[in-house]
Amino acid sequence: MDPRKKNRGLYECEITEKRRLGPGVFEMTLAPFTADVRAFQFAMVGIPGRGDLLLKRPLCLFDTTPGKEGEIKILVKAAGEGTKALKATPVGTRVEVAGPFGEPRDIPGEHIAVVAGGIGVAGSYLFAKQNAQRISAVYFGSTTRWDDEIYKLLEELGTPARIATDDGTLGRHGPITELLTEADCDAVVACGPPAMLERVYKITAGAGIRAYGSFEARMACGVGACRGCAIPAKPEKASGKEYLMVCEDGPVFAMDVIDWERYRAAGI
Amino acid sequence: MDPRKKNRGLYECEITEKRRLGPGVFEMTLAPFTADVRAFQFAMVGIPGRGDLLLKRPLCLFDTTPGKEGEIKILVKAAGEGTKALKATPVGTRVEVAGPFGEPRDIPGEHIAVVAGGIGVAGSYLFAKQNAQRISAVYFGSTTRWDDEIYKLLEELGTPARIATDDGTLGRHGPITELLTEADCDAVVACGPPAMLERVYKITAGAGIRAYGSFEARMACGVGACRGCAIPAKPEKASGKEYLMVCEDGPVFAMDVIDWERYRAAGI
Amino acid sequence: MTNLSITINGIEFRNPILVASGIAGYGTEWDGLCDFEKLGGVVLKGVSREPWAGNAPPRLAETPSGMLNAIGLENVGLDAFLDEKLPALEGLDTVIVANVVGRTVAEYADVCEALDKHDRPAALEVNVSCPNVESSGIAFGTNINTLTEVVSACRAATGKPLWVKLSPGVSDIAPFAATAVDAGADALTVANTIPAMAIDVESRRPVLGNTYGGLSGPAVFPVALRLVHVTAHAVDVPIIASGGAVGWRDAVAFMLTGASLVQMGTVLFSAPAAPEAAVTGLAEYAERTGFKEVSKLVGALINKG
Amino acid sequence: MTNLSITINGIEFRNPILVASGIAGYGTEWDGLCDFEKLGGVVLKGVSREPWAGNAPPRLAETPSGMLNAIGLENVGLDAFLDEKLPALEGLDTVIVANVVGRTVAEYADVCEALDKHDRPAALEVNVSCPNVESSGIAFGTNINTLTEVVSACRAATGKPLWVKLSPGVSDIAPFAATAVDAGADALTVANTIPAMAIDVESRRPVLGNTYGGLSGPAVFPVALRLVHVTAHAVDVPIIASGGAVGWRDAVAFMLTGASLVQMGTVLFSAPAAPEAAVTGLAEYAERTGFKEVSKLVGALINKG
Ligand SMILES: Cc1cc2nc3c(=O)[nH]c(=O)nc-3n(C[C@H](O)[C@H](O)[C@H](O)COP(=O)(O)OP(=O)(O)OC[C@H]3O[C@@H](n4cnc5c(N)ncnc54)[C@H](O)[C@@H]3O)c2cc1C
Ligand SMILES: Cc1cc2nc3c(=O)[nH]c(=O)nc-3n(C[C@H](O)[C@H](O)[C@H](O)COP(=O)(O)OP(=O)(O)OC[C@H]3O[C@@H](n4cnc5c(N)ncnc54)[C@H](O)[C@@H]3O)c2cc1C
Ligand SMILES: Cc1cc2nc3c(=O)[nH]c(=O)nc-3n(C[C@H](O)[C@H](O)[C@H](O)COP(=O)(O)O)c2cc1C
Ligand SMILES: Cc1cc2nc3c(=O)[nH]c(=O)nc-3n(C[C@H](O)[C@H](O)[C@H](O)COP(=O)(O)O)c2cc1C
Ligand code: FES
Ligand code: FES
Repeated sequence: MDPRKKNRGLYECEITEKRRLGPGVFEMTLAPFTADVRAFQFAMVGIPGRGDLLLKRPLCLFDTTPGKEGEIKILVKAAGEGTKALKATPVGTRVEVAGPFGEPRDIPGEHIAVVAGGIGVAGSYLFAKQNAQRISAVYFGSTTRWDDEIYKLLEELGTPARIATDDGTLGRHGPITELLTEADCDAVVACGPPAMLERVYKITAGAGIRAYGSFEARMACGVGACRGCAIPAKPEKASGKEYLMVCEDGPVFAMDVIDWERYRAAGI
Repeated sequence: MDPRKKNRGLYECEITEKRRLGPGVFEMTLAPFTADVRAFQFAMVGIPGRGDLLLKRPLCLFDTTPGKEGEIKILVKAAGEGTKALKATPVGTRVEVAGPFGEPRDIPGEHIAVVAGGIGVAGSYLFAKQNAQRISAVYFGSTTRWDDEIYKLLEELGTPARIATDDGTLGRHGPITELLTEADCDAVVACGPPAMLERVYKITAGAGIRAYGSFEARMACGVGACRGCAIPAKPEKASGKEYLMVCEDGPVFAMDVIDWERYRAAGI
Repeated sequence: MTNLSITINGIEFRNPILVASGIAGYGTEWDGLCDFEKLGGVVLKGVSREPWAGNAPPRLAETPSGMLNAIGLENVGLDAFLDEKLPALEGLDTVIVANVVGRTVAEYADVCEALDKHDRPAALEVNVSCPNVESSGIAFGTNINTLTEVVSACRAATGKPLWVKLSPGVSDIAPFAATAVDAGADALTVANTIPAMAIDVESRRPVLGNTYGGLSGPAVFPVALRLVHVTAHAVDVPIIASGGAVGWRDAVAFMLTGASLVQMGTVLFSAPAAPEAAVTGLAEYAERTGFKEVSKLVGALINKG
Repeated sequence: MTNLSITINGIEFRNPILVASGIAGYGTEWDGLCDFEKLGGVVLKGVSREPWAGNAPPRLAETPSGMLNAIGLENVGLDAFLDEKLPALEGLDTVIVANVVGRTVAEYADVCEALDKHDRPAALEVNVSCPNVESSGIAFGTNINTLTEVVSACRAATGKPLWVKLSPGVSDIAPFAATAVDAGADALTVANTIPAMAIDVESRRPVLGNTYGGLSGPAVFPVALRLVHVTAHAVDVPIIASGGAVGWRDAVAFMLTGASLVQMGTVLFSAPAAPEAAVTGLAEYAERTGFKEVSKLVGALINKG
């Protein structure tokens, strides 16, 4: 068996802690989860007690304590039915979690700008933590100010943090990508909404900076079996493939591999 | 509008209390519920948070405090998926309840024996309470001994209580219907499993005693609209009807109205 | 304020939400729980020429996000319907649609003819999913010839708007829709319940007395939505959607796909207040998205790509 | 100890639980999460003569107790399937069934012929729900003539056991079942996903890139159960059930109704351990109810009345 597959598993986790970190955003600690986790990997998390919501939800591994007493933290934004139900689930409830999934991709570069848009911080945080020495700065933008705890967490990373909010309630007033134009870096890793990713792609492509993005897609299996999480690729940059699978080939892709036009049309 | 229909309504109740009364059996207090309730009437209780379980469950109104500050108590046996989910629902949860439904039938008689088999006590209790002067005795049988509280509740009714358990852990060892053969009464009202009801019918028919039973059927509406809760009747005793509706015409029927053969075949 | 009213076949509905046939009984059973005067209208329980006793119990089974029913179209029959049931609705300020069932073409036609003379039903909805006793019990609506016969006969029997409620269990609904319209349907209800079954593994028997039943509820919504989409492309008459709608989102989806009216059925059992809430939610959606008239939502789906 | 094994078409399955096509990829993707060696077997992702890229995303949508997929049968094509995918399963001790798809009768036949030469697939399952490009895109399996053609061609191309996976969206599945058997099917898989649709009311667009998708999951179980019941009465070949099974109770129900094998699909997404748990539950049920061999459960339904 492929060694990466040996690392993954099916866990019957308990929700051991829950706290708010921002508007509609909460952090959940799940244990036991004993596997090693690499940045931008994700787990498929079931919605407990909801027989009508079949599919597990893909959620980044925000933080991790591996090993025997292992636990993971996830950051969830109450978006639709499932994440809202998860938000309402009390501590102590058991949740089925499968993972970690996703290709643990190495990002080359010595001065990497990490860009997080809103809930995108869920994936970016662990990358910054695991690669602190190579991070030039963490850029975190959100529509409005989040709770103090999240900014404290970012500060504790020991890398410079740049903050923006769309409504100006904290940091620069406006999109976080505006700060990026001033960035001094040799690579960018971005995690956030599609429009932000595309903006990052345009800025970096213009400046000749290598850019990577963590992409989202609706998933069923998370393991490359169902072919549900397709994202349109430029075949000439993707070994001839029209589609890549976010769960298997991603979720992080070099941004120039994506066929942005077909991606936008899909309205994922 | 029919005055009975004026009394009923749709309530967004809170579970204010929950306690165990027997093996797999718990009592739940729901408020507010302001309507008047007559014995053997029932409510349709939704299963909160379970989008996959559509139908409300018909449950007898075990006890009631009507009026402005009104509440109801229901006695639930964790039988299938829905009642098990209800059992797991914590105090404080909101539950949609519709009712009270069912024909508030008058039982003629001055020495009425009330027979409750297992969870059948949920319906019998209120009848005994509301008609204490006319009750010769309450007969309560169960497979095994329930918790002390239930026997205390029966004792507090002030009517004689006769107890049996199938396994002999309390009272007479064997089916409760054996005690009934010694009963001194002019009418019997029974609530319990189909086999018990049929046994009561045979005993009373032989002795020339008027017998009534509270019957169960799968329900969707509870109000006579869907025609789902049909029970086979003897047309000559039921104004020519082949079926009666448990929700609208019952749930209490004179036992000689039932077509016992077709009822048994249905395996309700 | 959004204009919620919809007019089809010359009938004005105050809003597009109706209660489906078989759910609302004869219109009075839900009194005190669901206020039909807040809705566009109510389709009454199917009525046959003679009274029908219905199927042996059990008649209901719950399934994941759905339910099965095998009521067997129990109903009081035409005489009691005309003499007792319709008069009881005299004061009810909402559009009443009668639903017609039969075992033979003649039975359907007789019921239509009798209802035609009564002024209350604004339209007649013909349920063609009944088993045809003259043709080995196959549903009228799953065969092009019997569908033509029954719709033509009903058309000849009434001048009232004629809705034909199609069966979902066909390979391609488009030719059935076209056939019904050619035979005189003024509108199509899409669709009835999907044939299905449940088994009790402990008794090793079918749950339903009738073995088979019809699946309804949210489980079937995605199937009904596609059928509405296909039908809307196949015919030009108004479409009335039925199948699994539980709230305003489903109602909007049905309308965008091409339905002028949306019937809600099974959801009344889980939430009798749902149809009224759907009206409110629909109004809010239209307001928010700039539709001054909900009628403009009909068919306003933007195609992919 | 109950004997869980089932033999059909001369193939012995250690138990009746299989993973359905399209769920298990090419057999290795679920490694570490779902142990196929505990199951009767695995049906691999449908394979076509040339590689297929699949449909534009989104390809998935969740629905009440169900899901839609419009993957578009993305697959690596015959060459890679033979050269890379099948060899990777060499050490996997479970029955492997290949699933065959095509756009023309010739494509189907070519794939069957090539797979016939490979010793690993114990049987070939033909998915006849693919759109027929030579006949305006209608699925092969919803027309008696094209069904006959495709099954006959596959039959001529292989000596391996041939399973035909029927489409559920037909008025009456019985004649389709009989047709497939007459054309050479050794067993029938009943059934594929049900055509359906989802809409995003905020964007006013269909959710799926392909507009329509196939409904699967517990929502469709009651429909599949009835189709198995109807098919079991229509033909004498073994039946493999597919549609919404999530646990042992559903597996037992399918078997009582007439299925020899039960495929589980969508449930792997919610609970990858479900198929294995179903095997355990099935064994317990058989033990408890006195069935020494689960094969005796097949068709052991007691009729009503
Ligand atoms: C690799 C990856 C990592 C992610 N990490 C996080 C994270 O750490 N924190 C977080 O809050 N969110 C994260 N998301 C997004 C999260 O998965 C969706 O917000 C969530 O699935 C929505 O589910 P719902 O029940 O609230 O919405 P619903 O709309 O009810 O969901 C219906 C279906 O669509 C899917 N879906 C809906 N929106 C999305 C979306 N944006 N992306 C993927 N699937 C979607 C759901 O999973 C479900 O199957 C991630 C997505 C991916 C692909
Ligand atoms: C008038 C009336 C009064 C009742 N009073 C009580 C009571 O006070 N306490 C109590 O514990 N039980 C009572 N019951 C029985 C109770 O309704 C069922 O036990 C319950 O509905 C089972 O639901 P479930 O989800 O546990 O089972 P499931 O088998 O999962 O239910 C599936 C479906 O079948 C229906 N169903 C299953 N068994 C029964 C049954 N025996 N009777 C009616 N419907 C059934 C359910 O309501 C549901 O729609 C009463 C039934 C009726 C008709
Ligand atoms: C209990 C019940 C009884 C029904 N009776 C009828 C009927 O008499 N005539 C008819 O045309 N449809 C009947 N139907 C079908 C409904 O009108 C509706 O088309 C179907 O249930 C799908 O919609 P829903 O999912 O909103 O319930 C009945 C449905 C149920 C659940
Ligand atoms: C994501 C997905 C992909 C599928 N791909 C195929 C396929 O390639 N060939 C096929 O015959 N069936 C395919 N199916 C249908 C399943 O094999 C199965 O018949 C169907 O999902 C119903 O069963 P279920 O409810 O257990 O999933 C697919 C289903 C899903 C959900
Ligand atoms: S989610 Fe199944 S292939 Fe990616
Ligand atoms: S439950 Fe609907 S008629 Fe009794």
